[in-house]
Parts: sequence; structure tokens; C-alpha cells
Amino acid sequence: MKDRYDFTVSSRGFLDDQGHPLNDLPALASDTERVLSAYRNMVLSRTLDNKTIALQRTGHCGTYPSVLGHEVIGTAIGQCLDPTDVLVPYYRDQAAQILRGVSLTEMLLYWGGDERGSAFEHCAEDLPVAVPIATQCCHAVGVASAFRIRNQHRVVACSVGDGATSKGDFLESLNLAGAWQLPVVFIIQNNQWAISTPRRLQSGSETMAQKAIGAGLPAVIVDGNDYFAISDALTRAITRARAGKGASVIEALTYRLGDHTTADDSTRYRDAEELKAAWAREGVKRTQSYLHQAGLWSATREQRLQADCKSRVDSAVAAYLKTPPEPPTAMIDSLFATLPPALQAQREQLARTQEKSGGDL
Amino acid sequence: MKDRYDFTVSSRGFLDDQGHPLNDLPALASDTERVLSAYRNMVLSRTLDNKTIALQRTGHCGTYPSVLGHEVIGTAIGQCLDPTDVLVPYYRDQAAQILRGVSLTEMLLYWGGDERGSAFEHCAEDLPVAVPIATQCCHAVGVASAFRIRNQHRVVACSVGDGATSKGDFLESLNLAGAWQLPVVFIIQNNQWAISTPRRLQSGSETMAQKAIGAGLPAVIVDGNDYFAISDALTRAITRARAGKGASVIEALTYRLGDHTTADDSTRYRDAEELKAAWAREGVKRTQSYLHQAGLWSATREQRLQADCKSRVDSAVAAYLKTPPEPPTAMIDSLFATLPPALQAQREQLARTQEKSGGDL
Amino acid sequence: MTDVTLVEAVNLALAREMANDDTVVVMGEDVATNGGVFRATVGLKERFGYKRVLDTPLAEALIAGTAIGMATQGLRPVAEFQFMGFIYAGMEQIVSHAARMRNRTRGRLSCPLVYRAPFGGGIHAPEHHSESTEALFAHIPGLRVVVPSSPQRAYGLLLAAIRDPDPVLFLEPKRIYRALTQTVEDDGEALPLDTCFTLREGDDVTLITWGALVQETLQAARELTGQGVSAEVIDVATLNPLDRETLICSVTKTGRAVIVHEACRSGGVGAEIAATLAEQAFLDLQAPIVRVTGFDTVMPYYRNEQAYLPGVADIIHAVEQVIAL
Amino acid sequence: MTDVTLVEAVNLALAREMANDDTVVVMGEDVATNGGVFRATVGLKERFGYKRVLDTPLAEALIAGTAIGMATQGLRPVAEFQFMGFIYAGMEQIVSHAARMRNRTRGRLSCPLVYRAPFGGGIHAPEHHSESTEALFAHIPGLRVVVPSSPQRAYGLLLAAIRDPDPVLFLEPKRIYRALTQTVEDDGEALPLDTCFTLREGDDVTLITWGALVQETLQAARELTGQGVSAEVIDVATLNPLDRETLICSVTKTGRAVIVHEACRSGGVGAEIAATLAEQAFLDLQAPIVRVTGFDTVMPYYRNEQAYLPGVADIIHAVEQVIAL
Ligand SMILES: Cc1ncc(C[n+]2csc(CCOP(=O)(O)OP(=O)(O)O)c2C)c(N)n1
Ligand SMILES: Cc1ncc(C[n+]2csc(CCOP(=O)(O)OP(=O)(O)O)c2C)c(N)n1
Ligand SMILES: [Mg+2]
Ligand SMILES: [Mg+2]
Repeated sequence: MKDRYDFTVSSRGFLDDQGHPLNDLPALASDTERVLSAYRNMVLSRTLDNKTIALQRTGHCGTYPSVLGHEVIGTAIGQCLDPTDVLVPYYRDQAAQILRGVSLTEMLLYWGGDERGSAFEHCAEDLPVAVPIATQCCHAVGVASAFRIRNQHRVVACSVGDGATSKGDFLESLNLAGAWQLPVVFIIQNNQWAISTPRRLQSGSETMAQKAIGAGLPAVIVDGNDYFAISDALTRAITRARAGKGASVIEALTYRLGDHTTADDSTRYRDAEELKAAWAREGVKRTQSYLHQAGLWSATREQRLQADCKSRVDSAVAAYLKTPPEPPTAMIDSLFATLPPALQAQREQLARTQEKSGGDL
Repeated sequence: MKDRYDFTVSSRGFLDDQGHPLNDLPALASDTERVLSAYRNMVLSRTLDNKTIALQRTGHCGTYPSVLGHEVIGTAIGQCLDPTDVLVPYYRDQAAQILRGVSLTEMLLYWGGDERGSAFEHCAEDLPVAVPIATQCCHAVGVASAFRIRNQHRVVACSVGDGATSKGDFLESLNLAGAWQLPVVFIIQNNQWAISTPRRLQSGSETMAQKAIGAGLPAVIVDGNDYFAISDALTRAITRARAGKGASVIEALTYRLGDHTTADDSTRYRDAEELKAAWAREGVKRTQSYLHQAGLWSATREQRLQADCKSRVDSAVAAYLKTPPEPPTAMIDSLFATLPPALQAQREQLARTQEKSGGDL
Repeated sequence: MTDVTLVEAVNLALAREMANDDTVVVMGEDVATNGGVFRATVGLKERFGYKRVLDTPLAEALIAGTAIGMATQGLRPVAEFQFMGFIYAGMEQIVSHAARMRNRTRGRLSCPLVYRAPFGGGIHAPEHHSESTEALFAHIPGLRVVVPSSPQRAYGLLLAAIRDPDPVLFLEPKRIYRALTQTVEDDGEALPLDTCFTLREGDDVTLITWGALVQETLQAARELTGQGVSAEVIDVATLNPLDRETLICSVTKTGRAVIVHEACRSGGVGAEIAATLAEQAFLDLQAPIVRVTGFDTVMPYYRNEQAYLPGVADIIHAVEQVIAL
Repeated sequence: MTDVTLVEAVNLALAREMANDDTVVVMGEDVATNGGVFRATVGLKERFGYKRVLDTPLAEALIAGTAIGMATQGLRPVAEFQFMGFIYAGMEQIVSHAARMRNRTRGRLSCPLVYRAPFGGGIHAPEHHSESTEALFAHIPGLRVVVPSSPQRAYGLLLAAIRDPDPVLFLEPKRIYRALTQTVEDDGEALPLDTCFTLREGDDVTLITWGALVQETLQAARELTGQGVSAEVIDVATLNPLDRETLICSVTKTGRAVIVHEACRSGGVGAEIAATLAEQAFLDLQAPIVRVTGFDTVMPYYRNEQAYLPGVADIIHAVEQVIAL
């Protein structure tokens, strides 16, 4: 037993609120194609998001959680992972998922109420979105354990919200990641709200990052709207994990710019001023400003990008809308690898219903 | 966002392994009657413990977890709480429970397989021992919440083992205690083992105390065999909680000197040397040495104490052994405040069985 | 006296009992400032203050367990799980503690608490938001499981649940939260727990159900009149402990039973009811007991949820089957 | 070929399959160095190394969920809950993820994992150590629930469970962990899942049971011969999905059924079986279906646990009842 034990959570920022560099930028900034494609992805994600909300409003999609305010973090995650790594997303990670290879149509199917939206044709090992908060953290350490057991130098990235940090699954998983030195990076996307519950009621802790300390993990806190800060933190954490040096935690500060979901009305519980201030600091615009300042962007380029994103989203929407629902028998056929005899009769019943109701379903 | 956030867990010790004062003793040391009665309680608890193990070995008790190594911590908890406070114990807190007013016979009944062992005649609001690890932490914050809601200046003390710190219930409860500034003190009785799982496999954290940091709670780490250190830490934490300043965490280091329970054989997984070293540092003997050095103890007093403890335990055992089991109908009658009609028939069935089998049950 | 929806009736009952009894506290995720994601607790914080209407951190084991600790202190917490699909993390606290505290302490401590949760499918919500796993809880000794099926019963049963000295799981059929209105007199009158409600008398067959499907079952009963079939409809309401008496009496009279529930069939509460009838109404049964239920699979996402949910036609079909025999 | 106990058969099957298939990993509290508190995993760490036999921290949600993550990677984890009484914290992971991963991803990811847990009472353990809540899991679509009742079936069914591409909850009746021995040939031959085992043929009544009570039920069947009653005994073995075929056939033949289980009666798996028979063997039933079960209460601590547990006399009594009709 020592007289005292000291712990630190540190932070490093690169851009101010207007996208001006504060410090020397990290090495990755010199890869201009990377930065440009990051920005393109943010805009694509936001375009899809706006469209999905519109679809929901017109009855073509189920309850949907907007990604507004999370595009920079998601994009950085998507860029920093190798294809053979595994993403364990939460439901505001569309920007990351796009880069992982989840198609826009798959995402629409998922929120549109179709299980095939999680069948991910192009990133076979990534986990589907976990709706029960924080449960995915246990899966993340499980995947990372598999990598350790098989001596693979692969990394898991696992996202959660600020609300999720209160739930046992998150905390238990951090602890295992520390005890077993697992190759996993936890990203807390702290958007200041868990539905109507503000950050301050979620925990008495000064930061969310410090939740890593109890698990013996290193943690940093970054501005999640600063593309360089979050990318730099992720790169360090992933490199560390890949080298077998264990897990870490990144708290990325942002703000939920939209309602919690399309079923929510955030004016009931939060201040218009707070929201306005957050819009002034948001990351997509900030990244664009940086690109302008760096001479990498122009109004024409912006126009072209917007048009391109719109057309990609439109064709995804068209593909989604023309995908017929699965036959109801799929609900039985998908349950087990092979149909147990006990379910045969129910399957037949469903097949009959299906015939009867015809196109009705 | 600051550049860095710093956190500290500190520690303060008063006695060396042989019971010599290292520093100036805390004020409570001048209350010699308190120190003497602490020692008496430690010996009583140990006497009961030895006897219970013997009862189990001879078929007169169920599986039983020994308190060996936890007597000092438990005694300090029992002494530091006010009668109107609430103890939320774990299963190695007998030394605390004795001081709270749980009778030795009740404790024997509980481990002997009789529910009446948790009916606590003399401490009506204390919780019964929680077998599912760490679940009691949520109850502790619930009790503390009731105190807050009613503006009562009462405090909850909640014990857990080192293994329990891995479980969500513990971590979620700490977080609530921090968020709601609850009057609760968590005591981690770190005896280095969770059955066969050593401390090092339980968590990658340097200390258990630092698990408080993520919840925004202050934490200290003390030698749990140093009566003054643990008493001093408890006094500070309880005073703080009672004053409405919120919760805190104490990690008390000790060693599980016995098997996990009477169903366990710890020679399978732990080193005889380690155990021997722990015996050299254990707290009951250490407290005795302190008393001797302070001129407060003598061989005669020790003899008298041993005899007294033996006779108290013997009469508790006699009372326990001659308590007939409850009638089997008690299993139905105790479930709801009033018997639902649905259970009437089953109750009658039990009453008949009871008659038929006579003394057999 | 006003016409209210089921969710408004829940709110009325909460407000009434909080006013009656200052040991009642409401807690859960988003219940205070936001008034609950379904607005069941709206206005309570404003009226009763933040000390009695508590927004908790996001942690269901904690919510379940904190309520237990409060209850041992004589408070009467009404804790909300935002959706039944998120109750499972609280299962250990519910099963191992809430339902047992009285038993474990031989009556010294008890858990006069209510766990509320919206349940069931059909509202186009995302996955995990459509659970009907009431059977998991109805098997737990010491825990009452109560399901209202109308605004009036929501009001009266919730009052009873809060006043009950033992823990109650109160499952609210969210598909009909706003589907119908009823006049509810806010008079503080509770309805009895542990009792089925016979909603419609009949001679030929007993239709047994609870929750949202009471609507479809009543509709089926009405349509069956046209075929000359007189159906008795029973809303079970309290799934555990079960009022076997009423069910047995009815089936003894009609000789036929159809049980309707949304949960998947295997091991649903319908099984317990069928087993009870097969044991205790056997000699009066004139046809097999048929269950009209969800399929033995996960509730599909919303594009296919209608194919999963039992409907009026399924109930009528089942009745035709048992009547034919 | 050796005579082994049930717990030794579990150990044999684990070792056999770990040797066969290096994707099999064993995990849980105290399973590695200590070999499990019941010694079910003894020797595995020494033989297969610490990377495949993992002592976890004390956290059941974590154990359940980590196994899921591993399984999505193609490992075949066999995760132990130390006692069934401690499985509830893992419930959310089991219900919302393990049982659904295949369904949720339309077969892209799956959970070929086994959750093992000793269950049932009668061993003088402390409270919370005597649970028989198999019904909670048998109601979960996508999850197989398997209960062996002898060393041979423990060996064969566990092999099948590990090889199965979907999640299996494997409940081991700890009261008979060491109560009987049987010759088990360690030949890697699995037994079928989803199938009941008819242990004894008979004409007058079908006794349906599983787990530890198979012993008492067989004993009752033997004693009933003396009274001229020929009882068929069926070990259900897989509680979900249920092999209804075998049960219905048997009861169609005998016309009478007695269901025996240790769990409390209301909502137990016996209810599903009785409901199935009442629906599908109705016309052949000559007497009510009777359930011999635990009482609808918490298993008492050990001084009174014998009064809770169904015994041979209770089974015989129930048979006499149904035969009399
Ligand atoms: C276990 C569980 N409890 C409750 C919910 C309902 N719910 C959905 S999102 C949410 C808030 C999550 O907040 P946070 O983790 O901060 O993520 P954010 O939505 O802000 O991105 C809640 C309570 C859930 N999905 N899962
Ligand atoms: C939820 C739960 N999981 C598992 C167990 C079985 N078990 C009983 S004690 C124990 C170890 C506890 O270790 P620790 O918390 O360090 O307390 P100690 O026994 O060392 O005092 C375990 C795993 C349990 N009782 N509850
Ligand atoms: Mg948030
Ligand atoms: Mg320990």
C-alpha cells in the first residue's frame, strides 16, 4: 500500500470552434485525401440522416435516432479502423458504419423495420446496432477476447453514449478489458443528454472518461467535433491495442443537435440557447471551415458534394422502398440454424396466413 | 474541457504489523473503553466463527463462510454506526452485526438453514445478508435515498468483497450515490480472493478504491487489520455523509484467512506461504498486541474474555439447536402479507403433509 | 369525471396516490422533467417536487434495486422501466430480492413497490421495444403481475398495486395507451387484485385474455354473436397469483375455452391457464383448450409485426374449431 | 469406459470436445485453477491452457455477454454460471442477444454457445442456491434449454449442445451430480437435442419429468408395478423446443399423464406440457392431467427444503388419483 495513488485524464485539442488550428496538427492532417474524404463522409451521413427523418415523418420509416452531432466522431472511427477490425456500434454510428461498408439501403431497412438491415453484406463481422443500452460493450470484449485467444492483431472499437456509462454492462466490460488487456477501444460519445436526462444527472463524475480509472485503463477526453483531436486519440488508442498493450477509453464531447429520436420532442426539456450554442460549435461545418482555410475546399466542390450525396441517398431510398417485406415465415426460419420439428406446425400456419392475406401484409 | 483532470486515492495507517503505533493515533484511541470493547467483539466474533465451522463439520449447520480476517473491519463498522443508521452487510460482516444487535442465535439459524435468522429482533431496519454478490449495493443506495427524501441525518454502511467490485450492481450504485450525493459509505473488504480468483485477475486496477473515481466519489485505502486506520476512515466518511456531503468509498485491505466457505478447499489454489504471511499480519492478534503495549491488557483478562466468549457462544448454540424448525406452512405464509386465495389449496396440502410426516421434517 | 386514455388513467392514479400518501415516490429514466417517454408521469414533478419524482441514471438493475432499498424503509416507490424490453437487467433484483424480501426476513422487511413497464408490440417501435414476456414474471413466487386493459382498470388496478403491501409488476399495454377513452372517476377507488374480470357473459365458450388483446377478443365475441355463438370474455388482469376460481367456473359452465395472448405460445401464461383447466375443469370440457397466441419466435420488426400479432380472425377461427367439436 | 458420476460426465464431454474442436473455450467464475466449485471443469486448464479455460471476474452479465461476442467470432464458448440463482444478472444478454443474434442478423452472425448452470435444491446450500427457474428460459424463442438426468445423457447431450450452432442453456441437476454412477463410453457420440427420452414403457399412465426428479419418478414407477400399474416414464430432457410428438403419442396410448417437476407449479414447464396435452391429446385423455411440483413459493432454506421437494410418495399419490378416474 502506497501513501497515495494518482490518476490523470488528459486532453488534447487541435481546432478551435471555427476550425482554426490551435496547435501543430497531427501527422494525419498532411494526408489531405483522408481529410477530404472524412468531410465527404460527414456530409453523406448527414444527408442520409435528414432523409431518414423525412421518411419517418411521412410514414415510411419507424422511430429513428438522428446522428446530428455525431458525424465527426463516427467518421473518425470508420477511418481509423482496419477492414479486419470489428466495429461494435451504437445507434448513432451511421457515419462509421458507412465507412465500414454497411450500405445506405441496409441502414434504411433496419430503421424501416426490416431485419435484413443488419445482414451487412460488406462487413460480415461487425455487430448490428444494439438497442438495449450498453449491452454491446460485453460483446465488444468478447470479440476482443477471441482476437487474443487466436493471437490476432485485430482491434475492436465500441461506441456508447453518455447515458450508457451508468449501466453495469459498460462498467463490467471496461473492467474485463483491463483485467485481460484486451485490444478494444471504448468511445464514449458524450452528447450531453440521454433522452431528457442531462449529463449532470447521469453521474457525479467530473468527466465520463474517468470511468476508465476504476478498470485500470488509460483515458483521454477530446472535443468530438474536432476531427483531428478525435482522429489522433483514436489512432493512438488503436495502435496501442493492436500492439497488445491493452484497452483504453476515449470520451468525445459533442452535443445531440436533434431530438432523441423522431418520437421525442426535446423542447420539453432543453434550452433553445444551449442548442444554439452547440450548433455554433458543431463539427461538420467546422471541418468544412478548416478545409476552406487550408485551401482544400470551394463553393463549387461543396455544391458537387451535396448533389452527389443527395443522389446516393435518393437511390438508396428508392432501393429501400422497393424492397418488399420478407415473407412472414422468415420470422420462424431465421430463429435457428435448422428448423426444429417443434416449430414446423407454426411455420405452416404462418405460410397459410401469408397466402390468405396476399399482398396485405 | 480542461487540459488535465487529476484524481487521488490516499491512505493513512496507524499501526504496524505488530500493533506498534506508526503515527500519532487518532482521537478515538484515547477512548480506551471503545478500544477494549472492540477487541472483545473481535474475539467474540472469532469464537462464534470457529464454533459455526465446527457445527457445519458435524452436520449441524449448512455451508458457511468464515469471517476469519474480517473481524477488525466488521467491528469498526459496528462501532462507528449510530443505532439509527442502517447496515447493509455482506456475508462476512458478523462482527458488525453482533454490535448492531443481531443475536448469535439468529446468525446460527440463518446459516443453519432457517429463515428466522434474518428476522433480527434488535435491529429492525438492517438488511439481511445478501447472497447474490453486490446486489445489496442497490439496496444501500435505496435506503440512503429514503433518508434524503425524508431529510433524515442517517447513514448507510454497505459492505462488499473485492470480487463484488466487478459486478454492475456495485458500480451502478456508486454512480447513483455520487449523482444524488447520498449518505452512504461503501466498504470494500478486499481479502485478496473471490473464492479461487485472486485480486489480480479480478481487475487491472491498481487499487479497488479507485473504482470510486468514475462515480465522482472520494476514496481512501486502509489496512483493514489496523483498527485505528479503519475506524478513522469510517468516522470521517460517516461524518461526511451525515453532514449531507455525500458518499464515499473505503477499501480495507485484509486477507481471507479461511477457506471461502466450508464447501471450499483453498489449498487447491493458493499458496501456504501467502497464507502464513497473512496470519502474521492479522488484526485480532495485532489489536491485542496494541492493548498489551498500551498497558490495557493482560493474560488474565485474555483468559477471562475467552471463557466469556465461549460461554456466550455455547448458550447461543444451545438455543439454536433446540429451536425446532418452522412448520412447513411457513413457506407459504411468509410470502405475501395476506395469503392470496390462489395459495390456499397449496397451504392446505402442506399442512396435511406436515401432519402426516410428524416429526420427520 | 373525464374521458381519459389508458395512459392518462395511469397518470391520474399516480397523482391521486401521491396526494393521498406521501410515502409514494415515482422514479425511472426520464420520468421527471420529461414526464416519461409515454407521458405517463407528466406533471408529477411539478406537483410533488423533485424529491418524490426522481430521474435516475440509465441503469435498470439499479432502478429495480434502489426501489427495493427505499421500500424496506417504508416508502412506496413506483419505478418505471421505460420499455419491458429493458427490464431484464433488473431481473436479479426483482426475482432474488423484491419478490423475497418479506419471505427472507419473515415479514420484518417488505417491498411495497410497483414496477411499471409498457409492454407489447404494434407501435412501429424499433427492435426490443415490443416484448410481452409477462410469463417470466408470473412464474416468480411473491410477485404480483397485473395487466390493465382499459382506462378504468388501469386507474383502479394501479391504485391497488401501489397500496398493496407486496411488490407488483404492472404491465401497461402500450398499443392501447391512447386507442380508447373511458370515463374515469378520479375517486381513489381501487379495484381488487388477484381477481379476473368477466367482461361479457356467454354460454358457449370462454375467451380468456388480458392486455391489448382484450379489444380484439371483445370484437371477436361480438362478431360471433352473428354466428349464434355466445362467448364469455374474461380479462385475467392479475396473471399471478391467478384467480383460478373464476376461470374454472366459467369453463365449467361453457365447456370450452380459447386463450388469447400476444406472447409467444410456448411457456406463455396461457399454458398455466390451460393446465389449470385441464386439471380442474377436465370433466366439463367438451373440446380441447385452444391457445391463440404469438408465434414461438422473436416479435418481428415492424414491417412484419402484424403477421405475428393474433387478430380477431384468428380468435374467431379458434372458436369455430372448438365449437365444431 | 468407466463408471462416472454426472458431474464427471460433464467434465468428460468438455474435455472431449475441447480436444476435438479448438474453437471450444470454457469460461466462468473459478472454472480454471479451481476447476469449478463443483469440479466440473477440473483439469481443463492444465490440459488446454489458460487461453481456452478462462477465469472471469465476478459479473454475470459480463460472462453472458462476453460469450456472445466470442461466439460471433466463431468460437464456441461454454460459459458457466456458478449456480442458477446467479444467472439473472445475465438475463438481458441471454434474452435480448444470445437467443436473437442469428435472427437479428438474418443468419450473418450466430451464437453457438452453451451456458451451463447447476440447478435445483436439496444440497443444504445457502439461500439463492436452489433455483429451478428453467421455465423462464424455456419461454425464450431461439434458446434451447437442455437438462440431463444421468451421466450418459449428461455426456451425450452436452456434446450435442456444444456442437449445436445455436445457444443452449444446459442445466445440470446438482442434487444428483454425485448421486449415481453410470458407464459412459467417452466416444464423442452426441445424443439428439429436441427429443424426449422414454426411459420406461408402460400402458396405464405417462409420468413426465426431467432432471433430478427422474430418479424419484423411476422409483415411483417401480413401486407402482406392485399395485398393478404400468407406468411409462419420459425424461423430457430438452424443455424448449419441446418434443411434443413423443409426449402426445405416449399419452394417447396411456390416456393419463402426471407431470413431475421441482420448480414451483404456476407457470412451470409442466404447464406448457399439460397445455399441449390438453390441446392435442384431449380426445384420448381419460383423467385430468395432474402436476406434482414444488409449491408456489420460494424454495425454503435447508431445514424445510424436504417439505418443498416433491417425492416418490407424492408421485404415487398423484398416479393413484388419475388411475382412480
Ligand atoms: C437498457 C436500456 N434502457 C433504456 C433504453 C431506452 N433508451 C434508449 S436511448 C436512451 C438514452 C441513451 O442515452 P445515451 O447513452 O447518452 O445515448 P444518446 O441517445 O444520447 O446517444 C434510453 C434511456 C434502452 N434502449 N436500453
Ligand atoms: C451474483 C453472484 N455470483 C456468484 C456467486 C457465488 N459466489 C459466492 S461468494 C463469491 C466470491 C465473492 O468474492 P468477494 O466479493 O471477494 O467476497 P469474499 O467471499 O472474498 O469475502 C462467489 C463467486 C454469488 N454468490 N453471487
Ligand atoms: Mg447521450
Ligand atoms: Mg474477496
